[in-house]
Amino acid sequence: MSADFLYTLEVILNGLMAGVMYSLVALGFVLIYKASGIFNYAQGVMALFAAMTLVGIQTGQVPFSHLINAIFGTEVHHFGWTVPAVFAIILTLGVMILFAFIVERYVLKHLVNQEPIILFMATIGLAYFMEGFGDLMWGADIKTLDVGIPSGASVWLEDATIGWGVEGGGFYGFYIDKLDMVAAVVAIVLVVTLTLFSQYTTTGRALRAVADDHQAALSVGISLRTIWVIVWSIAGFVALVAGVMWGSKSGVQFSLSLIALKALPVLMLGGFTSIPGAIVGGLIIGVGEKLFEFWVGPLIGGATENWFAYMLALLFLVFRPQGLFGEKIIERV
Amino acid sequence: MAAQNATTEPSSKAPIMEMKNITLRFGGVTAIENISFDIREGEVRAIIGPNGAGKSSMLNVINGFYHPQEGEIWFRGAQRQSSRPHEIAKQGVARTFQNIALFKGMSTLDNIMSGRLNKMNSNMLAQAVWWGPARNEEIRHREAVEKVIDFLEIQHIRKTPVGRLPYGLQKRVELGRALAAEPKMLLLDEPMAGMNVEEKEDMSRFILDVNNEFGTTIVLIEHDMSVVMDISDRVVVLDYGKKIGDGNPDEVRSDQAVIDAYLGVSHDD
Amino acid sequence: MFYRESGDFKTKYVDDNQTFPIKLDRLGYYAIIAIAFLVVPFVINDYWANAVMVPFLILSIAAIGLNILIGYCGQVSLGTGGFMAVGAYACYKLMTSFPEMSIFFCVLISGGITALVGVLFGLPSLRIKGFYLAVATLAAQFFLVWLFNKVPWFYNYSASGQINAPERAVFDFLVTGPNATAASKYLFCLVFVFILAWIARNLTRGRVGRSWMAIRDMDIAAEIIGVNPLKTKLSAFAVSSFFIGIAGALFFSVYLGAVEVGEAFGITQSFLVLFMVIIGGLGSIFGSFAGAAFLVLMPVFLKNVMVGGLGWPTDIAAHLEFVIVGGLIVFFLIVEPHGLAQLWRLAKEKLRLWPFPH
Amino acid sequence: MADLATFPRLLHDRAQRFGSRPAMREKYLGIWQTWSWSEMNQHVRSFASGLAELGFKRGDRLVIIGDNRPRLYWGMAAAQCLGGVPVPTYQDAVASEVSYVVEHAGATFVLVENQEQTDKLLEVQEGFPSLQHIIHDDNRGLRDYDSAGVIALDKVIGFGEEKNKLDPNFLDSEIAKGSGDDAGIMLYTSGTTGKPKGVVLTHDNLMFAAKACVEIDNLDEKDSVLAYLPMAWVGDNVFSFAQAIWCGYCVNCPEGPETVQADMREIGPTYYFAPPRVFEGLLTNVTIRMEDAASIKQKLYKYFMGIASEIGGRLLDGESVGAGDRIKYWIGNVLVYAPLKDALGLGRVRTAYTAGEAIGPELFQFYRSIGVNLKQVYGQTEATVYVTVQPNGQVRADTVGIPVPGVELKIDDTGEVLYRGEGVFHSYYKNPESTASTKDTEGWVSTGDAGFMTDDGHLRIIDRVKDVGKFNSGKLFAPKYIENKLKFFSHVKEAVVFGADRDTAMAFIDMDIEAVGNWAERNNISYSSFQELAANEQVYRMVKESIEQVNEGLIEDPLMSHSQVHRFLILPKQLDADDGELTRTQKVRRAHIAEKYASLIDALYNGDKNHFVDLEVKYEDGRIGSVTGTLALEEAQVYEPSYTADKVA
Repeated sequence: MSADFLYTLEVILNGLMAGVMYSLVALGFVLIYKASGIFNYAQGVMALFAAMTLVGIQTGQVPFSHLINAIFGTEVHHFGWTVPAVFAIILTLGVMILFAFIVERYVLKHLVNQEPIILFMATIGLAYFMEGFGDLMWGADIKTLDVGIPSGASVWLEDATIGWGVEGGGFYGFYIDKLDMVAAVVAIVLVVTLTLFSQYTTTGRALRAVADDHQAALSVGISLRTIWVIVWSIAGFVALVAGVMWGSKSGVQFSLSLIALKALPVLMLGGFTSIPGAIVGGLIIGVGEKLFEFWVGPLIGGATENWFAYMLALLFLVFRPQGLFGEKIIERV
Repeated sequence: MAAQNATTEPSSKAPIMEMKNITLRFGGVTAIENISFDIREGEVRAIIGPNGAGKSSMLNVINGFYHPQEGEIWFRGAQRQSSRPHEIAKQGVARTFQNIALFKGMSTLDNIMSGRLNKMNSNMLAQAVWWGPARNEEIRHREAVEKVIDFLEIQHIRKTPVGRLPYGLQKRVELGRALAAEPKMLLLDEPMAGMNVEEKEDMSRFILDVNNEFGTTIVLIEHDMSVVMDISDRVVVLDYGKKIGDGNPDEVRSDQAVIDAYLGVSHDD
Repeated sequence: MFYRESGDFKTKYVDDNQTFPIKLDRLGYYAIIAIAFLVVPFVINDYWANAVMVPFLILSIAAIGLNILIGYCGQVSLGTGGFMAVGAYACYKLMTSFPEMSIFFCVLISGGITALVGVLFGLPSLRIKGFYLAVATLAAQFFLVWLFNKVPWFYNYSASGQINAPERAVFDFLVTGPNATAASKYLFCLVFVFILAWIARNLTRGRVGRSWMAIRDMDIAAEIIGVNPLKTKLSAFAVSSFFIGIAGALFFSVYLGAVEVGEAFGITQSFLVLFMVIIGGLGSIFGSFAGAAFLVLMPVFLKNVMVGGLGWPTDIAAHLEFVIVGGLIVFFLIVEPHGLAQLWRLAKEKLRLWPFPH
Repeated sequence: MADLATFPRLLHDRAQRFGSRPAMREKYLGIWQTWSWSEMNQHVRSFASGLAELGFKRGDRLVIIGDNRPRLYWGMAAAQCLGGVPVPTYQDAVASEVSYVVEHAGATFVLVENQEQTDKLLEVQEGFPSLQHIIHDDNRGLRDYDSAGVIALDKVIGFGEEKNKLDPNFLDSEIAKGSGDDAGIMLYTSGTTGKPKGVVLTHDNLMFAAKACVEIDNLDEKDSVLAYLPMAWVGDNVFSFAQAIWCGYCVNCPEGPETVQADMREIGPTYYFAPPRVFEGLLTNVTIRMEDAASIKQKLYKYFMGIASEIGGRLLDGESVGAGDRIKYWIGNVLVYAPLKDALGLGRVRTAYTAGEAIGPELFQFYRSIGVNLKQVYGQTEATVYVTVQPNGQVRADTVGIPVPGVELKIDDTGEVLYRGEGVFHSYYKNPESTASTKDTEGWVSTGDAGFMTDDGHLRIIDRVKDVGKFNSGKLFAPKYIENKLKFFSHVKEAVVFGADRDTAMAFIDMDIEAVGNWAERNNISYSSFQELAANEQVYRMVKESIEQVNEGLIEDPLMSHSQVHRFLILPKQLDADDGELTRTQKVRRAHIAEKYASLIDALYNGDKNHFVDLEVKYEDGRIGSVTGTLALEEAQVYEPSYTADKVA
């Protein structure tokens, strides 16, 4: 096989891996949108916040230490202990669930029946709030997150594929980060779990009922507020997973919240309500932007990942406004 | 049928619209199947039929919102090419909607003013400067709209946001918006749905007044049979997307197919 | 309470149609205009101009522009930063390519160029609606910022990749560059604000405005009553972008002087203007001003209190600012989704009804 | 046309003098359409010639039916131009009532407002074919009417324009034929008893009334009024027509009956007149709305209204008030009185009159205290409104002022008030007997009211002569006096007090459904009908308290202390003109009520605790229903006059 082809293949593989990450974030969006019609812009910040909290708990950071120091003139920063990863993750999950409760209690409850755009704006406000809050709580410095997920190039894969290239063609086997592979597996497990959950549990069915028709769901005795707490908790969990993956990969920092933005074109492609759409959309975007950067990027100055996904989604939508998995829209009067 | 109708005034006039063999499908579903009928200038033409008979789809075909796969539509002597709804509005077709489709963020006055949008044409620059052509145009149309407001007796809610109005008044404002366009043909989709007897009487009076005062041709869908029989000149009856009756109210009332469709010959066989 | 409306009746539609039909409002408006033009220029200093008035005026223009698109025409855009960048770079290119051209026209033409770009990115709005459109406008945001970053022609191949505003004067008063005085910068922006706000009001009160609002409130019904969706949506994109482009041009040339595109016109800027519109009130020109004032003044106030007053580190103040802005947005949306403009309307209504409660 | 003895001539003169100043406005199509004096004159002239073209001759009567519309007023002037007599008639009169007027007046021409009135007149025409021309102002819905004689006003005016072009001197010569003692207008008095009588007023009569205002209140062309009371009422003729032409002030016609309040606020008239019930309605409205206000606002309102009642009236009368009080009043004015007046549309009023009925003193003082210069005028149709009037600075709640210049007063042995002077009517049309019995050979007109002159020359009216009765004890019984006190309470719409030839006074209360309904809503009291609410125990308690308050007030006045209300009931239905219980001008028809509800009155006097009733009710559309049920009859506490104790001591 020629090196060019293999390089391309490698780019595609890396794109698929990145796409899985996008899908992870997009999944959180879809869950909340389906159950409550809210386009949750804060999903990315939730991932950042989850990752920050995880690091903070793991390393025994004192919450709000900067603020406390500024007000009382103290010098606190760490408790001096560390928490094992598993416990830290569970604790963080607890924090995210608490967060879901707070959001329902103080925000969503008051915004029932508002127009979607208002709800969307509220989640942007929420995102700002969480971002500032997270920074206040744990500090804005870049943190490393290590929960024991292997990282670095997969030697096994390199070894296995090195022979594919033409001898002397400069191909040393596929370079794929182990972390990405773990992420892919985690994402697949997550999707399967969520699908099973929504198909085979009462709560899951309730979620779907709410998604179809709020009134109907209410009339069979499902409390909308409970549903919202559950859905935001799940979204918090998905955010945590995404946060762990992204955080392990590139450190816990502000830019992590921007992955939410990357998830948006994924949603446009896949549709706001479709779980498979989120997965497939994520993969298409991941592969597409890597390939574009690989082929076209060098010609036009690079860094095309910043916008390619959006343009792709935009063009796609112009020709198929209902998205990949949406049904054709029949307008009624 | 024609002989019977010959004495009544509207039928002596030429058709303003002819629907010829219209068929409309959504995917695999046929909403309207091979329907033909005409609408004469100046008449009140009712379209009736059970739920799902294709009445609203028919109105949507008439005003260009749906494009039938087969058939011809002739309007004012010319065959209509595939047109967008806003172009058809300009040709003199206005309508109201089954579920009120007012502009919720605007006042009664602005809603009715918007009915005249397709008669206004001052350009962007003139609009930006306002003084001069744009303002004059606005005032000219305001006068026309005020006459509609006066006609419908809704002076007291002129500046009220329509969202705050009770249902009956919203229906009236919607009629006002359609009237403001000074249509040749007015389509009314269940103008009296959800109204009490008194409101229905008012609405019937307005419809007849419009027909009488401005000579507007009226096509209406309505479920209240007593209203339909009272105010319409001719009635076309649809069922399951097919035409099962056509004629003046008395003929339709005594038509066996129509009676079957209405009096519970079961459809679920 | 202060309104006396008896005897203030209208005998002509022109009077009934005016922007401030109530006499007291009219007088208030004249008073504000008089103070803004005749008093403020003589008392303004550099701090007030740079920290408060100039950004307030410029962002008001941007907010009005975005409000036209979202509040009047119902098309959500998250690309404001990108369009401001178009205005800024257009202005830079015009200023450097045609040094003789009056800065006034540079800014104006920049608005025109942005309008064209806006129309281009508005085209998808014919097929895409709601959130999908909102997300689609992010394409403009990211693409445009990337473009100005990566194509050296736009920044005249400068080494830093930054653009710097050369000195330009209006009637011998410098309005751009480091030596411009507070008063001249303020007045230059004020003139634009005054004219553009007036145009915005004119456009929203007549045919065009009603078409926009019809599309916003119910696009299908609008089309059926004869509104051409293509023309209407694109005109909203054009006008909105024109305003935002001018704001971008002023933001660069008068306010910042030097610009690095990702920093000045990034997604944060888009959101900032969006917040102004939301907090101020959708579909209200007054609201655009109120929102701009609120979001310009609040950080200044917080900074003065926390950094100046309490002596906290600036980064904590910045984080707290995020918390407060975010919290306020949520608070506003819960308490009054129609923003400061609606609060103002309600207060006015109360005053007019005084002493009656309703 | 040298002398200005008739209104057409006066109008012509005003058209020259005031030219482009506004003569009339009408809220139509959303704005106040305005006609100047010269435009109005032109329209009147065209209209008049058009009428002549249709065959309208000197002495013909033009019946006018409709809401206050400029063109209907022009119709009055147009008829006068030709020496004809306009006969404005109540717009809500049913066909049979209109039919009586048309037949009695022998009218061949009718000017109506719209389709509704046209239909009514077509019905009349069937029974009275000599009615030949029905001219309608509004064309709506009338396009297809092919009945003979139905014609649009536009057409008539068109004929007139044509005629004036061909024969420019015709109209001037017609106008020149008129003289001051020609009949200028004919008004049918609603008549609390019997068939309506057509009161013929001459141009001279109207001129007298027109001039009266200028002398008393210095009205001029800069003033404005709202024409909202029925055109058939003499007051409206004087205020919206005669005085307007004389002074040249602007007459404003509201958009419709339901927008009067809003239109009043917009126009902000400077000269205002209303019967007491309108003032009462306004106050009720104020009270209801203030009850929903936040408690701070309510306290503020109460505090400043207290100050107003102490100081406001005195300020208005030009009495000396201390600086501290002036400041308090000034603050109150900024915070409460001025906004309140503005909201009611009374903000610019220089002079307001109440007439037609006695006004409750509390009600009267309320308006004066917030700075509305409300004054009483006493008069009647037969006097062309003016008998006595209160000059500025001599305004009291319990008297109706001094005789208008040109009017003499006397009180006869029975206590009845008589007057004579320039305003005295010509005659009752086709009814010499009634004319003779009302107006004696010397020109004295009996008013039917009992009253006396106070020491300072003011007239004080007690009641209708026939209503003023005596208790069995021989003491004076003046029901209206008590009723007016009761009506001051917002939840009492009307009260009917009985006591003539009895030992004590008893009352029927007609509950104000708007006020009580609002109260019920705020107190979570549910009710399904008027009747159910009227029977509510809490409502009874509320009314009882009010009556007791009135009783307590009555003991202050030695002449009245024996008139305290002992027992009362709340009527299960509203008093209604359609049921004959009120006149068309909403006055209580006492005799009729006494007859209709005789069993209830007996029950009150018998001391029954409750009583079964079955009442017939006529609905607006003519259907007849009934109200049945058992009514509770309640006691009210009666107080011992304190002065008796003093005297004894």
